Amino acid sequence: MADLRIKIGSLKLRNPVILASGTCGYGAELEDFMDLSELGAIIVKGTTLEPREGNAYPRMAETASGMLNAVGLQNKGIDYFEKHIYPHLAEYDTHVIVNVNGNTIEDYVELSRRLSRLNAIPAIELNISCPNVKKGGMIFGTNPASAREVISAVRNVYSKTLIVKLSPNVTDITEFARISEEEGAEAISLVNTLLGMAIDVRTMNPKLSTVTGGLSGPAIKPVALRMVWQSAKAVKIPVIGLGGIMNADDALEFIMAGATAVQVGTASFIEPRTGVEVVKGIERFLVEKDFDSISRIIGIIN
Amino acid sequence: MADLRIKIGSLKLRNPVILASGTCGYGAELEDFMDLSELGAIIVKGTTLEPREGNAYPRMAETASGMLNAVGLQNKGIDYFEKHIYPHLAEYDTHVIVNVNGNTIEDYVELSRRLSRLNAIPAIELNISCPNVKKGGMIFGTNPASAREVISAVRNVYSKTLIVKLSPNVTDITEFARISEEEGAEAISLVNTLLGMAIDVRTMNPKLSTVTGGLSGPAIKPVALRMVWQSAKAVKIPVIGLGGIMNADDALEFIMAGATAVQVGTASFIEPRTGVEVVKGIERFLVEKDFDSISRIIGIIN
Amino acid sequence: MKKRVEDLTVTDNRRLTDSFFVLKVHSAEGLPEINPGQFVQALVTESPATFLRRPLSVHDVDHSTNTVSLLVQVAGPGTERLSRLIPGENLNLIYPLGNAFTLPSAGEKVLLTGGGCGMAPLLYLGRKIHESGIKPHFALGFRNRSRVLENEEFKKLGQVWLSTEDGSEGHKGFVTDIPAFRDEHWDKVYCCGPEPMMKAVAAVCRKREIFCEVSLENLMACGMGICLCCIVPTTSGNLCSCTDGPVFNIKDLKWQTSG
Amino acid sequence: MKKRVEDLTVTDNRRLTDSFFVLKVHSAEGLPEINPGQFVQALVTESPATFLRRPLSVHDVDHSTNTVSLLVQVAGPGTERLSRLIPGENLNLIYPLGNAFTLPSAGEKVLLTGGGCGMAPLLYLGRKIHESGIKPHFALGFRNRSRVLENEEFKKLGQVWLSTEDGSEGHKGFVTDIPAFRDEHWDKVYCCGPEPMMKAVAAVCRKREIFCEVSLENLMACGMGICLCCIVPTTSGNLCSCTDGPVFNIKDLKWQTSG
Ligand SMILES: Cc1cc2nc3c(=O)[nH]c(=O)nc-3n(C[C@H](O)[C@H](O)[C@H](O)COP(=O)(O)OP(=O)(O)OC[C@H]3O[C@@H](n4cnc5c(N)ncnc54)[C@H](O)[C@@H]3O)c2cc1C
Ligand SMILES: Cc1cc2nc3c(=O)[nH]c(=O)nc-3n(C[C@H](O)[C@H](O)[C@H](O)COP(=O)(O)OP(=O)(O)OC[C@H]3O[C@@H](n4cnc5c(N)ncnc54)[C@H](O)[C@@H]3O)c2cc1C
Ligand SMILES: Cc1cc2nc3c(=O)[nH]c(=O)nc-3n(C[C@H](O)[C@H](O)[C@H](O)COP(=O)(O)O)c2cc1C
Ligand SMILES: Cc1cc2nc3c(=O)[nH]c(=O)nc-3n(C[C@H](O)[C@H](O)[C@H](O)COP(=O)(O)O)c2cc1C
Ligand code: FES
Ligand code: FES
Repeated sequence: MADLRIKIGSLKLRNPVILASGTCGYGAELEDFMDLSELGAIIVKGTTLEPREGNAYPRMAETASGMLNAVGLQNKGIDYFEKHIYPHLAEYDTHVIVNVNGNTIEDYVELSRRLSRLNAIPAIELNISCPNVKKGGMIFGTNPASAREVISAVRNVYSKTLIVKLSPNVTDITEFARISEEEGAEAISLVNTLLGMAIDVRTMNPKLSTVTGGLSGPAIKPVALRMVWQSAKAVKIPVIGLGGIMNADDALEFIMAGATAVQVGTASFIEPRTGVEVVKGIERFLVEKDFDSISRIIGIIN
Repeated sequence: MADLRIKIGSLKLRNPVILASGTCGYGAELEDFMDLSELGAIIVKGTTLEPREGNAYPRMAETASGMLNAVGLQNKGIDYFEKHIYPHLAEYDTHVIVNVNGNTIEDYVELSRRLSRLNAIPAIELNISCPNVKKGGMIFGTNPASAREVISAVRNVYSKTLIVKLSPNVTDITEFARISEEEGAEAISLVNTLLGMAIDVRTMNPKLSTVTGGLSGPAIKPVALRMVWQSAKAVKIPVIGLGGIMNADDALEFIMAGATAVQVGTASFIEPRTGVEVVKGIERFLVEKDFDSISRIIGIIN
Repeated sequence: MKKRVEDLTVTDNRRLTDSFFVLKVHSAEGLPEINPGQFVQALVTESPATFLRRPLSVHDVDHSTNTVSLLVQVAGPGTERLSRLIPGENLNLIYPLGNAFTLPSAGEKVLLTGGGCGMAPLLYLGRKIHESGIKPHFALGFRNRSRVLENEEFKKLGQVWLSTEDGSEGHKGFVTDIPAFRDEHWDKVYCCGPEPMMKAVAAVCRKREIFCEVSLENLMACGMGICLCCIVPTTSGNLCSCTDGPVFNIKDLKWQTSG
Repeated sequence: MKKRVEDLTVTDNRRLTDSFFVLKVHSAEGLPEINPGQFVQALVTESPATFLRRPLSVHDVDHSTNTVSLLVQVAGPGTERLSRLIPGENLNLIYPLGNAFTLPSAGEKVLLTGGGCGMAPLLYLGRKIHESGIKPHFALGFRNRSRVLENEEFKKLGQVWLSTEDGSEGHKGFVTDIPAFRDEHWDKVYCCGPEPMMKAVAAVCRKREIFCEVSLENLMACGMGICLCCIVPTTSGNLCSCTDGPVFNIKDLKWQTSG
């Protein structure tokens, strides 16, 4: 037995494995396959103040060891969430974190304020890195001044655990890591998707209705891992690593590079039990290598 | 028959397919497999003023649909190049372009000046995007002011065709595309490798001696394609697209996204004839679709 | 109907034509209840070009042998790899996925129409309808005679009309040109096939005010309702074709009527 | 010796132990000249985890049947996939690659030493030496008796001494513990095996001033001298182990002597 418990700010997780936003619905969709209580936490779908229909079909394209998506934050808005979804989430025996999105700083603030009142939501993940929306999203996450402004504004109204999700589509990820820390975020999660594109050569059309979309999956793992490594050295707050994690070894790479926790995203589409398999694999590794606690290997690569 | 000829500034290529720097040696290494005269051009190894030993072993790691390298511009320097390699290159029936690297602006300028005297070298590719060196390289390619300075300085001493090779490790690729155009580059080529990393979980060590290295191969194609599409819309000079091209369809994606020419890199490691196969496949596509010239499909995606 | 991830064993792989094959897979665990119209997400191992699973309709189910049949068309690397599976090999499936066709009520007269790999779900649907005591009718469309698929299987269940685009077998034209389709009374029409065919069938049914369900083949990343990539615009907004579908009543779809 | 890319046909795939197998592939084009110490770059299709080719030494060559043998150890997904190739399937190779061992001159006494999959090139080297009229001697090291490989093949060519780490066959210890290696006179020693073994052999040879060549197994991306990933530090700077090697004289290598 090895101790898998970790802390993200004041939030205690029973293990470092979290399901990533936009890839696990509201959790319920995966309950046929696994017991969500075996996970550290789940981060539910990107949520906005108002309901959104998202982008037009087609919204996805398969690529080499990855996929592009252009979902564009389709969700029913906070009112519906509070009334119809939250009551169910409140019964889970795992931490439920909400991924927060907006067009404007006011949107982010208002949504965070609303979510802070929900007792069973101990943390939010501020998504300033969605590449699939015209307004907001990645625009905040690729401009240092805007990033600072939105994080600071949300921090003012949200006193529970604040995680900021960073975009990899930047020259210097550590700049955004530091800004998050300075503005009082308790953790950063990275990476969101890389902005990519694909063309159907036969029809001579882009494969996505939006032309560009977000690249996820093992293809991006080397880039994500590098950014996690850089960020973990740049800030003292915990880093949550993700991008292409398909199994426990992948997750261990992120942890060794400095991630306190990891998220499983696209992998759940292919193997819905990936999250719990990763938990088991990490534990097995620690036992085999005689580490009594996950903390022994966090950031072991310098 | 379709017309495959294209122009990069004043340089006329018989077709748009070029072998990428650092992945085709000096051309001779591939002569057993193909006739170099069937290609538009070859860009020989990254060259520096002084000889360089490059980075320590291990220098490469396989990743999902790609590889990381940390070669670090190993080459024998311009003196050796001029005396021992150039005479052989001068006999090729294809355009030979040299990839130019330096630690300082003075290095780039001096090297370009030396190369401008070599008659059989009609163009240089200014590499401001090598992620594998401590000084120079990507530092120029990720800082707009430095990029402008080095391009302008080289332009002053180099009057033949000047191509600038851009780094994908930036927030806004179009900024660097525009700077290149403004400073008089006749073309830009993109992308160089994405900065990535991999860890050997069993030994708990980075897989590369340098920890981070450059990611290439199909994994990066969606990102490269997006950047080519963005850049082609941002500037009027030709864009040379590369990143993960394994076959003619991949090359056609880049051309449809706005690339006037393409480069084949990592693919040559796996199938050394990829370059000529791409030429044939592009021609086949044009004939099938009844396009009389490659120019009909350049940038057809808007 | 709990969804599961399971390694099934290939028991048969039979070529029908150049590009079509029927794959039979056996569940050692025992099959769960599966309804006509549902689909599976098949994992294609040993294919470097296949990252995501591939959605395939349930073509037939034999509960007595715990066997599921899939009717597959080779469309690219994933289906190509599946076409080379041999008995004894594993096929990992997530299933059963999606909603199902609305079965007819006693005494109703029903037409099952489709073409190409879209015919896949119609056999199992026809079988279930047949078991319920109604004789289904089939209107199946093909490019030409050499493309005609599984005709005999359908004939065991009910009347079959064929159409081919070149008239080399059955009626010349599309399924919508089959006289019985246009002229006879139908309580329910079920359709699965290429989008133009489904739209043409829907147009006829709309005009004649016939209950009509179609099974869509939108691009899917997950098949389980967690990616929101497979959406289809409906009168109640964007719905997931993998969980709210793949079967939709045409009255809910925002299709421009055509044909 | 022009290099080529060619689809060869698998004619045999024989398991030696749990993890070792010998693969025979036939060239319809007819084999080119191949020298002992050279290697091939094998394309692993149908493996999603294998992007680059896999370098494998030429284990044996039969020009009369145009067949190349490879002795392979299952180390990961690439070699695992190769272990399942069946006769009739294709294996795409780039070959022949790399330099070669320096053959001995008439009358010289030579020792070929190695272990594990490093033994691969020694059979063909031994055969060539044997053909030149010299009887090679072999010193082969293994973990234990059950790991002993291809002993009989080597015995056909010359004297074979074995060592096992647990003493379950031959001498207990490493190849460097085999008395004949330490005591007898050798004009040339050739070695291929795990790095610690090669370094130990090199140390003995350096001390006794014996000509010694080792075959390195550096990570390779291309195998053709175009990526510069496989370098080894030598007295004349970083050299490519795929073109300047894989065979190096130990006097040129910058190895810290050990063992
Ligand atoms: C609910 C559903 C049920 C289906 N049932 C069957 C069936 O019973 N028999 C059958 O032969 N086919 C069926 N399909 C289509 C089948 O999924 C695709 O043909 C298959 O995924 C193609 O994979 P590939 O790797 O062979 O080709 P690819 O190279 O991936 O694609 C070839 C073509 O198929 C399309 N395609 C690719 N992936 C998908 C996907 N995930 N969903 C839909 N289309 C895709 C592509 O746009 C392309 O035009 C169904 C699709 C859906 C959504
Ligand atoms: C010149 C040369 C000759 C070789 N000859 C033989 C031989 O005759 N028989 C044999 O069994 N093996 C030989 N090898 C080693 C063989 O190439 C690796 O075992 C193989 O590439 C592993 O691939 P994999 O996908 O099975 O495992 P992977 O998961 O890729 O790797 C498993 C282990 O092998 C190492 N490895 C991976 N790729 C390479 C590579 N390209 N080069 C070297 N090591 C690698 C990794 O570091 C890892 O430790 C040779 C290597 C070289 C360079
Ligand atoms: C279909 C899809 C939808 C996503 N939606 C969201 C979202 O709403 N909010 C968010 O922060 N990230 C979203 N992401 C990004 C993932 O959470 C994750 O950051 C990214 O996919 C990289 O991880 P992976 O490679 O493990 O998937 C989405 C990703 C995918 C593939
Ligand atoms: C081993 C290796 C060495 C490289 N060396 C250079 C170099 O010297 N100069 C340069 O501009 N790019 C170099 N590159 C980058 C390639 O030219 C190319 O930009 C990159 O690999 C992306 O293309 P690809 O995916 O087709 O390989 C190198 C790439 C690899 C894999
Ligand atoms: S395919 Fe993922 S939600 Fe339907
Ligand atoms: S493996 Fe590429 S140069 Fe040796």
